[in-house]
Amino acid sequence: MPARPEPSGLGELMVAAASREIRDGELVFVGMRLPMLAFVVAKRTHAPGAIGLYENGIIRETPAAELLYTMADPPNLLGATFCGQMLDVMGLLQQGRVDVGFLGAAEVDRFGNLNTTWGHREGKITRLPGSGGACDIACLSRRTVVLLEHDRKRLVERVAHITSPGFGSGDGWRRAQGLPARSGPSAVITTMGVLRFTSDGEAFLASIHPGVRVEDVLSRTDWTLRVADDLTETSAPTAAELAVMREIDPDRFWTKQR
Amino acid sequence: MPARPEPSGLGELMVAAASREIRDGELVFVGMRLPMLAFVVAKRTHAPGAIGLYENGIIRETPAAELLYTMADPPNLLGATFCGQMLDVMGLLQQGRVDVGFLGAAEVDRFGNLNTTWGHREGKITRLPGSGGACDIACLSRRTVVLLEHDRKRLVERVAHITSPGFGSGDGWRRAQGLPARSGPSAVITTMGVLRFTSDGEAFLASIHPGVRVEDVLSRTDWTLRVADDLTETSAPTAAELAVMREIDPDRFWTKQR
Amino acid sequence: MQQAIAEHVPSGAMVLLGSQLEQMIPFSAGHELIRQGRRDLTLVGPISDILFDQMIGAGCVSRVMAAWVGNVSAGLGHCLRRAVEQNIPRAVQMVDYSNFTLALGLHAGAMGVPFMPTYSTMGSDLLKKNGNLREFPSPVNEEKLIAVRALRPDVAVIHAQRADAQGNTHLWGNLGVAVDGARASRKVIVVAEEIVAPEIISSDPNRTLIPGFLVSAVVHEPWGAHPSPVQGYYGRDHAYFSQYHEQSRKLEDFEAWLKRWVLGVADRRAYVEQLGACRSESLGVKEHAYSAPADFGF
Amino acid sequence: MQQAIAEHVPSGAMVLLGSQLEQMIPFSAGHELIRQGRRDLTLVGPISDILFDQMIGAGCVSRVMAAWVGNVSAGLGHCLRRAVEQNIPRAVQMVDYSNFTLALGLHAGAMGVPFMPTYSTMGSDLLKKNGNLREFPSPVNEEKLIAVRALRPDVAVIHAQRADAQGNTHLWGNLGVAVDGARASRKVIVVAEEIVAPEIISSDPNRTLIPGFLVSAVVHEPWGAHPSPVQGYYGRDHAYFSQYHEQSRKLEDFEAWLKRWVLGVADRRAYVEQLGACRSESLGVKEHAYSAPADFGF
Repeated sequence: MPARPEPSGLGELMVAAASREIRDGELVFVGMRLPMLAFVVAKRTHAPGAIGLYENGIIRETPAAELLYTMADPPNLLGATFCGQMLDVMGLLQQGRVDVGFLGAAEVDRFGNLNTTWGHREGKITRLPGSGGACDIACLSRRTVVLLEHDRKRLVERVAHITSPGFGSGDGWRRAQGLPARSGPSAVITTMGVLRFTSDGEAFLASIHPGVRVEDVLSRTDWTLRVADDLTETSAPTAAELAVMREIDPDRFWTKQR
Repeated sequence: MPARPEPSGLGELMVAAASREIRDGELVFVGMRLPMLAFVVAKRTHAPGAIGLYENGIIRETPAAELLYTMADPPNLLGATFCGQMLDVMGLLQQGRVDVGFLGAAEVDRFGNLNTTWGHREGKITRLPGSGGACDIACLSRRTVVLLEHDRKRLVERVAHITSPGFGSGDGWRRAQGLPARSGPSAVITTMGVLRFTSDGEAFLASIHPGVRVEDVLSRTDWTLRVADDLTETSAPTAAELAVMREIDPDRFWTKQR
Repeated sequence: MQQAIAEHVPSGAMVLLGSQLEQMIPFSAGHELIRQGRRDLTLVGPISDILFDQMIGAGCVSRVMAAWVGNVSAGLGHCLRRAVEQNIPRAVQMVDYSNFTLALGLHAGAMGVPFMPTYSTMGSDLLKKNGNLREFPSPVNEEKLIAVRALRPDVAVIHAQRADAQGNTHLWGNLGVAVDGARASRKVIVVAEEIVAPEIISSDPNRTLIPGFLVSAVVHEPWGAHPSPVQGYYGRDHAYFSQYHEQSRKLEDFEAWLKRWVLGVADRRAYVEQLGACRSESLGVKEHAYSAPADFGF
Repeated sequence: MQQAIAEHVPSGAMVLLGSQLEQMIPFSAGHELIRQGRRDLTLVGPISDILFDQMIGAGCVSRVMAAWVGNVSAGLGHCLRRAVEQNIPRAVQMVDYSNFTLALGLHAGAMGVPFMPTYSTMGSDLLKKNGNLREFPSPVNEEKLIAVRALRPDVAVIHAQRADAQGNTHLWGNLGVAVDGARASRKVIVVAEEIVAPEIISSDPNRTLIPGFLVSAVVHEPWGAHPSPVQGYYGRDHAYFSQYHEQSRKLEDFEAWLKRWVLGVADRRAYVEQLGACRSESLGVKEHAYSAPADFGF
């Protein structure tokens, strides 16, 4: 643990912000990529009692000892509490037991709907990897947290394709679809700030990252983004949070990317 | 293994007859009681390639080394090929993979329907143990073999309660209910003979046990039982079959009961 | 055990017992429910090898949702018959399932959906009489199917070989409906032959069939499943089952049996002492047969 | 492997690959399918960590039924993009699932029913565009549900740690959809790191996830899952995945990659030799971690 940690990067800020969305003792559906690191940070700082569920069939009470490139890397199986089938963990998700699930996305819209299937570049349709477990998590977990780069092409008025439903077209939409009452997007953590959602399902800017100006956030959002009256600044990663990240991911494989 | 086996009893005759309903290489859904012994006899005589499925979640390629009082006795788990959940074996059954299933019954009727739920004695309703897996096996296995005592109270014109469906009221009934095309009763092995079924689903006497007279079978059957033109005598247990039974069940726990 | 039963299983509760069929039946929990005088319980289980019969005879039960209730090696359950046929000691409502449909009801509960589809019970009177089985048209083809309504017991009591203090549970042998049963239930009580270090459990996460966060109480109760077997710990006491069959045939004999083996003993330790050392020795493991190791290293 | 693929996987077949997600991906089987020039395959799997991308790039595939296709640690699948966006080398039809709904389709196949019910995909465009997902009214209450149509692949290729000659297979670690996938499929090819005596398998029947009577062929193929990990045998070759990401970005680079690692090697042994001893050594198990034994004795 370095005495004077070097200044934290944006990736580290996002991982720290993501980790704070996990409350102690919660059941967490841990998604691919950055969230795997965020879960470890939460476990080793403020949420030692959190339990991680992985869509490939793993349940962990202890954080993995090494950096995970994928959720099926050997360090994530060794010392796991439970290893089983995908349906074992998806069943727990569908029962409504999962408190928070993490997702990445290519596009998110005004109502928190996600697209990770069909993109577009210079007017041409582009193929993205697809849902994975994202649609399931977005449908069935109580809270959903999304991480993505902040950019007009990614924060769009309306996604071209709903891979993972947010609040659809707004208030009451999820229930009308038949989705569980206690479910839906909770936060969108971008490279510029953190968006949260009003009771009618529309996203608003709740906090901005240090050194970011609100007008820049608005100009890089494809719709007229509402801003919270009590807009705060995203608090920087603590020394403890950075220490965990840099111990687990010394080469910044995940945190350098942004 | 005795040089001159003592004369075989009725129980041994029924177990031998039951074991011959198993063909080599077949998947067998092994029921409670006598069928557990019949499966071992088949495995160790004419059907070494048969595989046994047990509703509690066991699959065996090798016969259990000791007498089983229940299918979950420790000798049935030790050396099993597979131990898992009830749904694992029931799923294979519902897929139509099981060739033959064995059942006991309190009552069987003219069309092979079974009752193991509600009996009657001196006009009063009596409570029997219930289906267990019998209804599932009767619905879903390709062939079903029933074992019971031969008696007017047990071989009745029409069962009071269909716990496990046979051919219902006859030809076409199973399909009309929605049951699988290739399924239904194949043989009823009683203490007096073996009944089989015509294409229209009615039971007829196919063979009688040694020393039993046809008129006695008819008088102890509650309906006018048809008799096969080519009625045969149930062949007595072979020395090999008896040797297995008496090695596994020296005290005749299962074979003495009748 | 007293505390776990007192805290988590009130009268009127729907309780899953005997999820592994003839293996690892939680007799000690059932006997504690009798001693604590529970009433109006709904008992849920695929088959019951005499435990349900005992609890019915003791008057704890008003409803049974099961596929088979009796004495597997000896035959009928006499207390069940007295209760259903003569309301002695009290009337019991039977909700008759098949093994598969009961398992599917718990599977639906475990998967968080209102029902599971099947072809089983078609044409049977179980379908006609059990309101939790209902015919419906398949939404994807022209067939008809049976919907088995989800079962969500208030408490599942699962007997297992070993668990850690958090309730992470290793179970092996035939599993019956234990896995879905634990997940479908609102609370889970694990009764374990051994309490082990968490490292033992996490050394083989594929053998963890019940994660600790589903478990409300862990009870360390050696011999808690006697007379049923616990693979790797003790065998089935066949003689005890036959004796119970004889000693429950007449009502007064059953009452004597109940006093001797349940009401007259304070807890499982006293029960085991009464059973006697030579009886338990004869049931103990004669030849160990350990599983080949699986390597979780990297 | 040549023989198993030649006998059991014709062009046009529907093939399940990658059932354990990022663990134990049957790369050697996929590469043999490429070498034998299969065409018009339908690939089925929850997520695919570059194997589907390679087979699509090689022109073996006309349809993909999956939840995610790409490179898990590096990002997009370049061959998938070329195929879907520009029909290079040929058009590929995408049938988009979520992980859960794909797993439920295989579960329905394994359970022998035409569909499984779920709440997932409600409100999504997966539901609108995938004909195997259909809304229907619950037969037991007032809710609406989604029916996931049963999937019955022609062949499932499952990579596992060990199996006996009859195909009784021990599998551990995260299981993904392997168990239902094997049962739902008409044929199963097991690719095992080790072939062991039947006594090893039956020493732990709870670890037997595929009974031998479901298995059409057992292939002994050490390192058959590289660059994906096999718990207890070798780790994930992260660098290989990154290299593939770079070397598949341009079409001509991919073709060179394909010649070097698939078409240019006769079989898995040659592939491993090309990989080099120090590479495989660096991926080997450094510290064994054996499961605590379970006693099946009595």
